[in-house]
Amino acid sequence: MKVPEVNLKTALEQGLTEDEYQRILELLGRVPTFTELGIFALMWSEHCSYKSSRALLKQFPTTGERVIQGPGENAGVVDIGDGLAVVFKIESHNHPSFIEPYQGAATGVGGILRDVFTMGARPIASLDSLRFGSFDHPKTRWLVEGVVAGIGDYGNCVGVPTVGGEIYFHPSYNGNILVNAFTLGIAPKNRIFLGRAKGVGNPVIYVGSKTGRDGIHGAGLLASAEFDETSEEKRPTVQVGDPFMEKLLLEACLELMQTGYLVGIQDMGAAGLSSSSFEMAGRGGAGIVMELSRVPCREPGMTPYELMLSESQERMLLIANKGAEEKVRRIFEKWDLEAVVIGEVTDDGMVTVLNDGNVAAKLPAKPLSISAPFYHRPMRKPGYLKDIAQFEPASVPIPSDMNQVLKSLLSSPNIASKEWVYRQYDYTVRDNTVLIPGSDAAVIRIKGTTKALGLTVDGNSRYCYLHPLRGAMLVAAEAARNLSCCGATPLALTDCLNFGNPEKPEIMWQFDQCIKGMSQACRVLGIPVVSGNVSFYNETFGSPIFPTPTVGMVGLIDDCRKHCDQWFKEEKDIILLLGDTRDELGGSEYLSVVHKLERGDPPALDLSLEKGVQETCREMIGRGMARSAHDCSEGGLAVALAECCFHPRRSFGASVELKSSSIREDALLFGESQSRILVSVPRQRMKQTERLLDKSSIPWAAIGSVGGEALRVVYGGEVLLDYPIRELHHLWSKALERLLFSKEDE
Amino acid sequence: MKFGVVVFPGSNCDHDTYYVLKEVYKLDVDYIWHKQTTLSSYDCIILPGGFSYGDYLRSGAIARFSPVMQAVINFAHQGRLVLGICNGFQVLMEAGLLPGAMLRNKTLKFICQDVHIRVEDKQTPFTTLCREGEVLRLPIAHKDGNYFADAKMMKELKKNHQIIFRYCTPEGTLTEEANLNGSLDYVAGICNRERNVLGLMPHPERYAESILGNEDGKRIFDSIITYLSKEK
Amino acid sequence: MKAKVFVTFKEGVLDPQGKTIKNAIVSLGYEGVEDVRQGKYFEMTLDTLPKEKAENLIKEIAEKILANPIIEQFQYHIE
Amino acid sequence: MKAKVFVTFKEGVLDPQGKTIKNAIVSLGYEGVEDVRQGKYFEMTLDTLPKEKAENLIKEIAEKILANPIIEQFQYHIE
Ligand SMILES: Nc1ncnc2c1ncn2[C@@H]1O[C@H](COP(=O)(O)OP(=O)(O)O)[C@@H](O)[C@H]1O
Ligand SMILES: [Mg+2]
Repeated sequence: MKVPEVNLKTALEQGLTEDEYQRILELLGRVPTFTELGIFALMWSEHCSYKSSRALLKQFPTTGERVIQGPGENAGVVDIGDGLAVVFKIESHNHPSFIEPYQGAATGVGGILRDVFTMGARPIASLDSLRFGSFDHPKTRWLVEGVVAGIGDYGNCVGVPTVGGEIYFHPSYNGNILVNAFTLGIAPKNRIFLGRAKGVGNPVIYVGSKTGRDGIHGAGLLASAEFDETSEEKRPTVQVGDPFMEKLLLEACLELMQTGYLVGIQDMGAAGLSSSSFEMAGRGGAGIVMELSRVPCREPGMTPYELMLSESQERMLLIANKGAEEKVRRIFEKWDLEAVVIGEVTDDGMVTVLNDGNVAAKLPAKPLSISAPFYHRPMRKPGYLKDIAQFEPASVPIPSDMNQVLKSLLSSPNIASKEWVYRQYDYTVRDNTVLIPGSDAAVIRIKGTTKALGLTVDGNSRYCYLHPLRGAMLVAAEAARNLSCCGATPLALTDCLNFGNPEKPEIMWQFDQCIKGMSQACRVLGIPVVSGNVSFYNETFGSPIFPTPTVGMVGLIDDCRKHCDQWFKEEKDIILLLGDTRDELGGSEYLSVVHKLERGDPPALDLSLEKGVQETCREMIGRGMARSAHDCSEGGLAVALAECCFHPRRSFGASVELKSSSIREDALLFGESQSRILVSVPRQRMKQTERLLDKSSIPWAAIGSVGGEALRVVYGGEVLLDYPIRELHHLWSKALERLLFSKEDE
Repeated sequence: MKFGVVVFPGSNCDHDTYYVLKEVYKLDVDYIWHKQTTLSSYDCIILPGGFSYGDYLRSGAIARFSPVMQAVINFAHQGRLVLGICNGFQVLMEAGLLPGAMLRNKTLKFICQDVHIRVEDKQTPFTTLCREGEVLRLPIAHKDGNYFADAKMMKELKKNHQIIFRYCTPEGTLTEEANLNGSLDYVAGICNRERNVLGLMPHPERYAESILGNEDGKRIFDSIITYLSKEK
Repeated sequence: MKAKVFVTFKEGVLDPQGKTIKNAIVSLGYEGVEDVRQGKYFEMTLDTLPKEKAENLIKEIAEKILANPIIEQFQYHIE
Repeated sequence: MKAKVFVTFKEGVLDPQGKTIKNAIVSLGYEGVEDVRQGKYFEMTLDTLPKEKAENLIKEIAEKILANPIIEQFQYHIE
């Protein structure tokens, strides 16, 4: 086969810039081979090198008492006591999922699972954060069905429960959906494995699926460019997932990790053999020499270029102790897997790729991995913000029928029940799920301890579009609040930053603002960022998505029995509202659904109040005063109240009376003032609860009680809401399915 | 009293089942690798849920050729207890130890949800402690749980009282709505004619501790344990 | 040598997947499709064998592994 | 009128099911099977249409509904 000549033109075709090509020539002092050029193009792609984001990500707080491993490895690691650590990360698979929703989403789950078990942790829970276009868009339904089935089928088959997530619909995702997958694993804290090559002469071993031609220029390059007409041609780069193979790989790797044979390990994610070998050598300050003719291939005649760039799934590269080769091989054989020695560790800092003994590539490890180039891209505040800030609440008419407003909010896709999604996920396998999807956060117990973890993933791209800095603060605060509502103290977070094209200064500005906002919230709330992922170029035909930073957050509950969910449980319990309601409408779901407006500033956030409300809520749960706790988020107080009434096995009514104030009725019911939590308390615990609340210095009020057949809200003596709860429950439960499938029924 | 939990490549409820027997019940239990061919030291073999061989081709179709399955068949023919849960049930049908086959759920989708099942017959080692008509709440998690048998098989099943569990409402009524996967005649679990082999789609091992919200699964394990201890 | 095996549901076994596809076809406005049944299709590459041997092999594999006789039937041909 | 459509993964795309079935066949001791690829098979009953029209219909349905051209290819014939 004729190998293409290497010159500036071929470099540009591979996605490198002219500057980058010059840099390569200087670095090597020669023209790279075609294979080398391919490796550069991939390793220096946005997806692999974080070249636009690296400098800015440094703003995150990443350390803390419990942090064992912060960003930079396959996943973050946090100490949870009892000799155990949790390992977690979130990752995007946006572009492949738009092209082939089922396989794209499935392989996204596969990738994040490998990131976690690579570090020696058994995955015990996953979450998913999804964004789709509007329901009018002809592709939306196909995409939703494919993505949800893909996530479900993969995770279900491997046997890792998907215990929660989020899903939102907005036209800015019409041409570019978001699929972010989160996985958490658990490991002995003194046995974490890193992706490092160490020990001259140690064998480099390839395990898992054979390498095929699939995915060449896949995730790496797909995720490093906008969509346009040529995306069609890039299509065959989507891979098919093999969850059965993943399960075998998972079990075999975990078995190997119990022995002393393993030195370092890394999954072959995006950029496959290239990224795993260069990153392990780079991080370990070592070199690697490997022989491609030993790599197990699925197809005959694969070139070095193809072997180094293939993104075939379900593969790992590992470094074992010299002499343990046979023992390693036998462990994999037990699981019907191949383990092939393809090279060894050297000390020259180079990755040397041989093909039948001939050098196909010989490149320094560090400049292609940990010290790849990065940019300070220009930033500019987007013009749209000026216009959007011009928001006069007085110009918005106050609806006369609030029952009707509540009904339309409860049956709007962003607020409606997500059961249609999560019932396709096995959320109870592994026997740990204490609190199933449907509440603010999921709770899973840790076997062998008294502890449990709270897990949530959150994002609000409208807030981030209207005010990136505050929006990102709100996202981090809401995630923490969701954990507090289930009784968990936030430990650490992982983030997935989904943005448009970073070469546009407006996008970079949004990006920087979001990082600043999230960092600020994290500092005040004391929650370090331990891992994350950046996904740029989420644009189609030049139109970017709303800036969408999503946060996966993990919290700890010391006594598993002291967890809480959002549902009312007993008639006559007192309903308390912690926090303050302000006259705020900007950025709300209500404005968008009812008035078709996406403007104004998102709600204000007072981080110290937020902290106080959350601490108080956790204390009430810990001391057994709270029978339920639920925060007010999209849809405000009225929607939150309704959700408290929708117990999965029976509905409760609620009757609420609010003192008259200057707040307009719609803002009172549907405004999204932050730092508010609804708590239900047994009557006989009220005295004790009052004492606790009065000591806490946070604003609070007893606003009503559980009971009756309706949701009823009285404001200053006037009945604003009064509607049968069963009907509301029915509307809310069935809305998503109805929206997805209505066309067929007609 | 000794239990064995079979591990096929791709089983993923093996750990859960083992955990319940070992940690909740403090019983003697082993994992049994799918290549093992002797089972003589066990009193009850459990084929757990999961996706043996990825459920590629058909659920349970490839696992049924594992070396251990011949041993399970012999074990069953000796009258000893075999319990198949979810994927384990599918393997037992593929292996011919239980009649029938599973079609895709009527929704065509994976369903993870609590269901209610009615105990139809207490004359099995797996339901000795249950009352007939008792309703259990247990989770299902499967894509292929739509039970099918041809008319002749169905007639046999009924004649021999082999239908042990049926999907029902919380009150115990058989309705199409409660029959989420569309099973023929609401079938959720059946036994063989000799009544020592039982398969069911819901997961009793997932509801065997109060911290997980429900202990109805214990009704089945308690029955097995009582039966085995009487037998000794 | 190539063998093709088609596995379909037996008459009398409901095929909800086929029905759903049929509905999708209709709802997209296509006319003229009365019924759809979905099955499985296997393409097998064989070593060169005498035709009869190959047939026996394929028949056995199909009966034993590829189809479940309770719900499925199969056809094959060898090229 | 009947149409048969076969959908298979494109060359070069991993077929995990086929691979697993192949391994099962080998481990059961059958010799002579080199490769298995699994696909989908659709049997469609059509109203009687002119052959060409039927072909166009089937082609369009296969492209749009039955197969995802990114990873799958299809063949059909009409009887
Ligand atoms: N894509 C999804 N996957 C799994 N669970 C989901 C998904 N979307 C929503 N859920 C579940 O539905 C419930 C409500 O979600 P959401 O409205 O986002 O909650 P909150 O406003 O408290 O963040 C949560 O328990 C969540 O875990
Ligand atoms: Mg919430």
